[in-house]
Amino acid sequence: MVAEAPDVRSERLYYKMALIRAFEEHIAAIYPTDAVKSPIHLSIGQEAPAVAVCEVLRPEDAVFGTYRGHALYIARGGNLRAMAAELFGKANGCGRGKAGSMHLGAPEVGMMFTSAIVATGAPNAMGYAFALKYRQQPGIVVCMVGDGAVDEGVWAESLNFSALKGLPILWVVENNLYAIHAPLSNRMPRPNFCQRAEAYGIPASRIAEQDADVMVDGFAAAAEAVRDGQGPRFVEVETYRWREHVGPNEDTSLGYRTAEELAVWKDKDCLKRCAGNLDVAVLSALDTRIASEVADALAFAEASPYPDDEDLLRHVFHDGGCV
Amino acid sequence: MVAEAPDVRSERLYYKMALIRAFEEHIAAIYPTDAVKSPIHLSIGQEAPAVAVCEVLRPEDAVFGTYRGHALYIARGGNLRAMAAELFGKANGCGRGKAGSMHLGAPEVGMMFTSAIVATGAPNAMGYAFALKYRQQPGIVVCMVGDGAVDEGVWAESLNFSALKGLPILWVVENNLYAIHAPLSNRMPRPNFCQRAEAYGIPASRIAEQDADVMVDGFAAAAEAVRDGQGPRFVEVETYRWREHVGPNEDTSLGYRTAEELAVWKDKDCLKRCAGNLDVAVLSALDTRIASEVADALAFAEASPYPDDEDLLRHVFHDGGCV
Amino acid sequence: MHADLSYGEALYQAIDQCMAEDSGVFVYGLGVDDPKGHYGTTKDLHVRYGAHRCFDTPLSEDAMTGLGVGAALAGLRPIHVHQRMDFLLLCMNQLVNMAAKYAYISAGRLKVPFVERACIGRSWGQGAQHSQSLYAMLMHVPGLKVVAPTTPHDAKGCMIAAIRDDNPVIVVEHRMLYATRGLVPKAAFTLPFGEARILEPGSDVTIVAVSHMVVEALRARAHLAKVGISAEVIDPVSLMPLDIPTIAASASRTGHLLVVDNDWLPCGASAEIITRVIEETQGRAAIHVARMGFAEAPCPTTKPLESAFYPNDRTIAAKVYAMLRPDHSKWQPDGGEAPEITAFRGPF
Amino acid sequence: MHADLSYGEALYQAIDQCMAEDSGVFVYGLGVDDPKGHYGTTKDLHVRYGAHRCFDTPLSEDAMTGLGVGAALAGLRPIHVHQRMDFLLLCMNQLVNMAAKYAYISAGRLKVPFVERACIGRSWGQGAQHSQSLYAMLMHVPGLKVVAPTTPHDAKGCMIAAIRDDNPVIVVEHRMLYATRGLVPKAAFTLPFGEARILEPGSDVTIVAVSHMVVEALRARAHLAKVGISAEVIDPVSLMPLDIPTIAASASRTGHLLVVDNDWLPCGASAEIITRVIEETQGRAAIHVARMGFAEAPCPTTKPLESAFYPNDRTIAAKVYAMLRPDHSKWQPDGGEAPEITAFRGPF
Ligand SMILES: Cc1ncc(C[n+]2csc(CCOP(=O)(O)OP(=O)(O)O)c2C)c(N)n1
Ligand SMILES: Cc1ncc(C[n+]2csc(CCOP(=O)(O)OP(=O)(O)O)c2C)c(N)n1
Ligand SMILES: [Mg+2]
Ligand SMILES: [Mg+2]
Repeated sequence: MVAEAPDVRSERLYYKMALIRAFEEHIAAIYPTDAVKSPIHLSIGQEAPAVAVCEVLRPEDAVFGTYRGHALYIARGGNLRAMAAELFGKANGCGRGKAGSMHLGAPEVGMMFTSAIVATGAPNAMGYAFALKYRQQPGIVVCMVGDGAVDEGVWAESLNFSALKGLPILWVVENNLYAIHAPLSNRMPRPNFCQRAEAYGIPASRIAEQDADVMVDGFAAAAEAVRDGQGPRFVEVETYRWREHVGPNEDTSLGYRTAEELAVWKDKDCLKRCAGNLDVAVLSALDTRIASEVADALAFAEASPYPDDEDLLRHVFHDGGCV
Repeated sequence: MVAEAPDVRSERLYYKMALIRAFEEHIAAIYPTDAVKSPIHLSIGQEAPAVAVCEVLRPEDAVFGTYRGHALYIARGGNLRAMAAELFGKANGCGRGKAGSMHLGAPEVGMMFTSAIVATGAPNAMGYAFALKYRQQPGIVVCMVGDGAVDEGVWAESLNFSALKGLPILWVVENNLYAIHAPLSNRMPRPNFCQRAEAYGIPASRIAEQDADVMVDGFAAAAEAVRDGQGPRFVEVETYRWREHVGPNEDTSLGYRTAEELAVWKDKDCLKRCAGNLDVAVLSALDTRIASEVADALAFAEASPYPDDEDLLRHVFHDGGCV
Repeated sequence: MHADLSYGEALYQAIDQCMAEDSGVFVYGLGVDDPKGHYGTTKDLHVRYGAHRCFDTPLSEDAMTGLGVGAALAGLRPIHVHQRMDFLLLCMNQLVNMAAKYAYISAGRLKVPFVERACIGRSWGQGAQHSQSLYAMLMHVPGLKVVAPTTPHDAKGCMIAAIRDDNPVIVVEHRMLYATRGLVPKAAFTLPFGEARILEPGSDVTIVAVSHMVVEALRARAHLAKVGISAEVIDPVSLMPLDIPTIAASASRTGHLLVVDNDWLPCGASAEIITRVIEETQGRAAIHVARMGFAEAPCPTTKPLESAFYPNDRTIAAKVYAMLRPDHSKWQPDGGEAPEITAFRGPF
Repeated sequence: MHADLSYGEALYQAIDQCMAEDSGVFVYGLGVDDPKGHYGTTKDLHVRYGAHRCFDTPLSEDAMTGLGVGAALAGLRPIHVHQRMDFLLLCMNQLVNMAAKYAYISAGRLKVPFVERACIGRSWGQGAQHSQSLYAMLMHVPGLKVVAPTTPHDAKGCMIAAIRDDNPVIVVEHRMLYATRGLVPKAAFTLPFGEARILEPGSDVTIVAVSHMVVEALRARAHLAKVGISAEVIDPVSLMPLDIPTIAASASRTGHLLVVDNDWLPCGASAEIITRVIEETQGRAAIHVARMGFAEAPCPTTKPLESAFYPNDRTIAAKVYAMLRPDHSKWQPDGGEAPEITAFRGPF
């Protein structure tokens, strides 16, 4: 059903970003029907960072994300049907319906199940990177968090240890300016993400342009250094969430941010910018493909069964077997 | 019994440092008799930072220290008898024998009871500073921790928040190069305490000379800025512990540090250095006074009763009254 | 003078009255000054009392809890709001190693008048990390008080008592209760901790239920009445201290005690209540005991499993029926999900 | 082939054998590679296996626990050492929100073979923040296993089982036990979790004791024998899962159950054990129950109060005597502090 992924970089970037956008827009549209069985944190508007960082990864690499994880799951190549089924709470979901939107995972492509407790997946990502180095395996780990994660003590502890041990990890902060309704100024004296990482001994850079290509280049340089055994790197990437923190709607009516601010950011749309690089014919082929993939995934989810009652008490402990 | 404190600064510094040294040497000497009822973390060799920082404080200020708290307690002017009695586990102790060496306190002089969980008194110190600002009271708070505290996430969280809110707090790291047996290099990529504080928006300075006068000047500048409403300041002060991490003995036989290293630091003795500034006659008068104060405190402790059995279940909750 | 208030409004009123009467009371935590004001319980307090008395914080649960403990040491009366009890796992050190210890190590010279508000689930689809109760962990530690009021009346009385208390108090608020309505005295009043409330009398079985499970237990009582079983429903209100005499007296009378917790069973409030009732009554009364609570698993998100994870009015009634009529065939009343659960659509 | 080993040596041997057989096993934590090697249990492992397999860490309990969880997700078998259980309060989030949840949210596709070693007190003069047990908090959470072996034999068997387990296991080690000696098989072996051990048979009362309290209970049994009371002493060994059938069978036979915990009582292991025994036996046997544990206070430092804080052989014997002979006047055997407590002089 799912065709080969495009092999031209700009097409691939567009394809993945557009797939995320389309999938989430569908999810948002059907949300009021209660087909989706858990709260959703959408990435609409901020598809580029996840797609760009995954562009520089290899099969042996791993990624750790957050509860706002749809984009990373799709960008990393997680199965769309399994994701849709998970959102619908179905037994075919990537977590058999027990994980929901906040804990997506696709270990078969190196996407670990995500945490909904801000920043707390960071040391797990670090532990994974530790294991790669311990076993002298190739591969690097990407840990993507929001700007809010930087407030948490465990983030500082993790940066410090990763630098101390020279671990193969790329720390990425998706700075979308808000943690729920709180702007950066409620939380940090200055938004100096890079300076903080450097204080823990990690070379840092910042990407501010809303252009997936530019982001790929920025991530590539950092990932290259990590892969080269130079220890951790840090990248702050500026971005913006268009919808409410949790849920399917826009939220400028709440007053914590203005409609004007949102409009400015919509204007910088990473998807539109990327589309500008492509032929109309290519675009339309990709769009068609995306539409059918999304429809297929949702139909699959819809048709899938709910888990049985026995599933409630299964997997509390790992019993040696795998699903 | 206790004479007026000396009113010349250099005499005062000597007096306090020598009092700490003499008291701890006595405690160390009698430790094998089991008169002392809890583990002891001695400050012998590193008396200067606590004495110097307290020199720049006023009655309305508060200090928060650690389990290695004898020096700060004495430097801040805590009652020596109450301290000795506490170490002996007696009912006249500052914590009625329930606190022990690791949790000394003298709220009457603004010395809060200390925590034995590394770094975790830091946010409490910050909360105290918050309260001063909240009530627009004069006064500043000093939070003194060891170099190990900087590893803890709560330290980073606390620095960040103190800077965000411009709280009247002076953060002090007593860098004695080790956390138990672990050198800095086991714990930090680089020993850049100041850079880290600056990354959290706090102006920082470092004091490396083993001279109480120099330290006073360094602390005074920082405290002045805090008192002036400029927000938090950070000072790293280098120092060295002569005895084992916990207990009365030396420990170079363990091998984590060398006898040579210890000798170098003993050579830099802050007490000897300070004594060099004083008249022999003054010195000998101070020494006499110190000897009698220590003897008095220990005799008091010795003669004091143990708490009654009912004390076990008292003070679990604060009942409105005070002791 | 009483007013008909929601649980959320009652909490707001309690905090508002305390802030008005004592300038040392302040409220802080993630989102307390945001447009939603934590289910209205802190809404616009920053406008009313100034931003220094109601403020948002960084995502630093550990240091922020420590901030409150330190401010309390200095004599203020902080109220720290956690959007979810699950986040308390990040600040257990401050609660257990610090807040619970200062009075003791200082032999009463320091005090920690600190209120930690913790919101618990369910709502729906919250899953493994956003629906835990965990109050049992805090009940375990001497030096902490824990209350879990169920009615708007008790919410107000507990909150004011907690704020005025000179010790750390954890106030457990269930998300499904914020919209519950009831009569509440307009004036400030306090509820003494350690007094259980007999919500409905009964003679055949004693059901002790915690937080939102009280609501389900009352519904179960109605089902049971239809089959001739008379259940007494008791709300402990305060979990630490626990009012065991009231529960033990009821259970001695009915001979049957079912504890329905809003939490896992092992080492939970249910185990503590049953053990203490047995300790208090053995040799004098023979009481048949049982307990219900979360399924022994993390909370799943999908609705069918989530519904099986929690006790509800029908499973409670069925359990009581089986306890009292072991020879009969199993029975469970008809019915569906509780309306407040179906109605809940956030905020999360 | 058995050898006479101390508890500390048995743990060392377990870890050493696992490290030799599986290159994915590593040990880390504050001070593990220092000259004292955590009571010898990790001594010189960094020399034997290389610094990458046994290393010291920064004082970052939260991230270091998370490191182990992440390394376990990647297939390694980390053993994280905490010098004190009290420090676990800093990493409750990683244990409860992360380690205990990954298997479930991934529907078994991820696993967390992670061992958390936690050392508990008493020793002496440790005070409020350095002597807590707190395992009840972890027993409360589905997804975690908790063991607290008492003998060198069980220490080795539990440790190897924990290391080979595909789930997070908390191993609780009491400081007073490291010097205890006993016969231990030389070869690697595992102890299945969830099997209680009847250490000494008896007919009048069942004493279930946890960790170091087992040693005190055995001494109490000797005192009791002198006044004609025969006590059966049971060590649960594994706290979660708990072997209730063994305990319930014994208590049904003796009619008396005393649980002596090494922890506070409320919502503790003692409450859980008693509740489950009652649940399992009610209607078939009438069992008189009681429990002992820490005094309801933080731990004081001074010796006279500290001695009153903990149960000991004499207070246990006195409690049993009072349970069994309520009409007699009170009795307590003569004697003094346990030798291992008097002898202990660190390291702390
Ligand atoms: C430790 C913790 N504290 C608070 C929360 C509640 N919470 C959920 S998302 C969120 C905001 C996080 O913001 P950010 O990290 O910037 O990510 P974004 O949502 O913007 O992607 C908060 C405070 C949480 N989930 N975990
Ligand atoms: C959170 C925590 N982790 C570990 C310990 C064990 N411990 C006690 S003191 C200490 C070393 C602290 O070193 P530092 O902060 O440099 O202070 P110093 O002892 O050198 O004065 C450690 C690791 C503790 N008490 N608390
Ligand atoms: Mg954000
Ligand atoms: Mg140090």
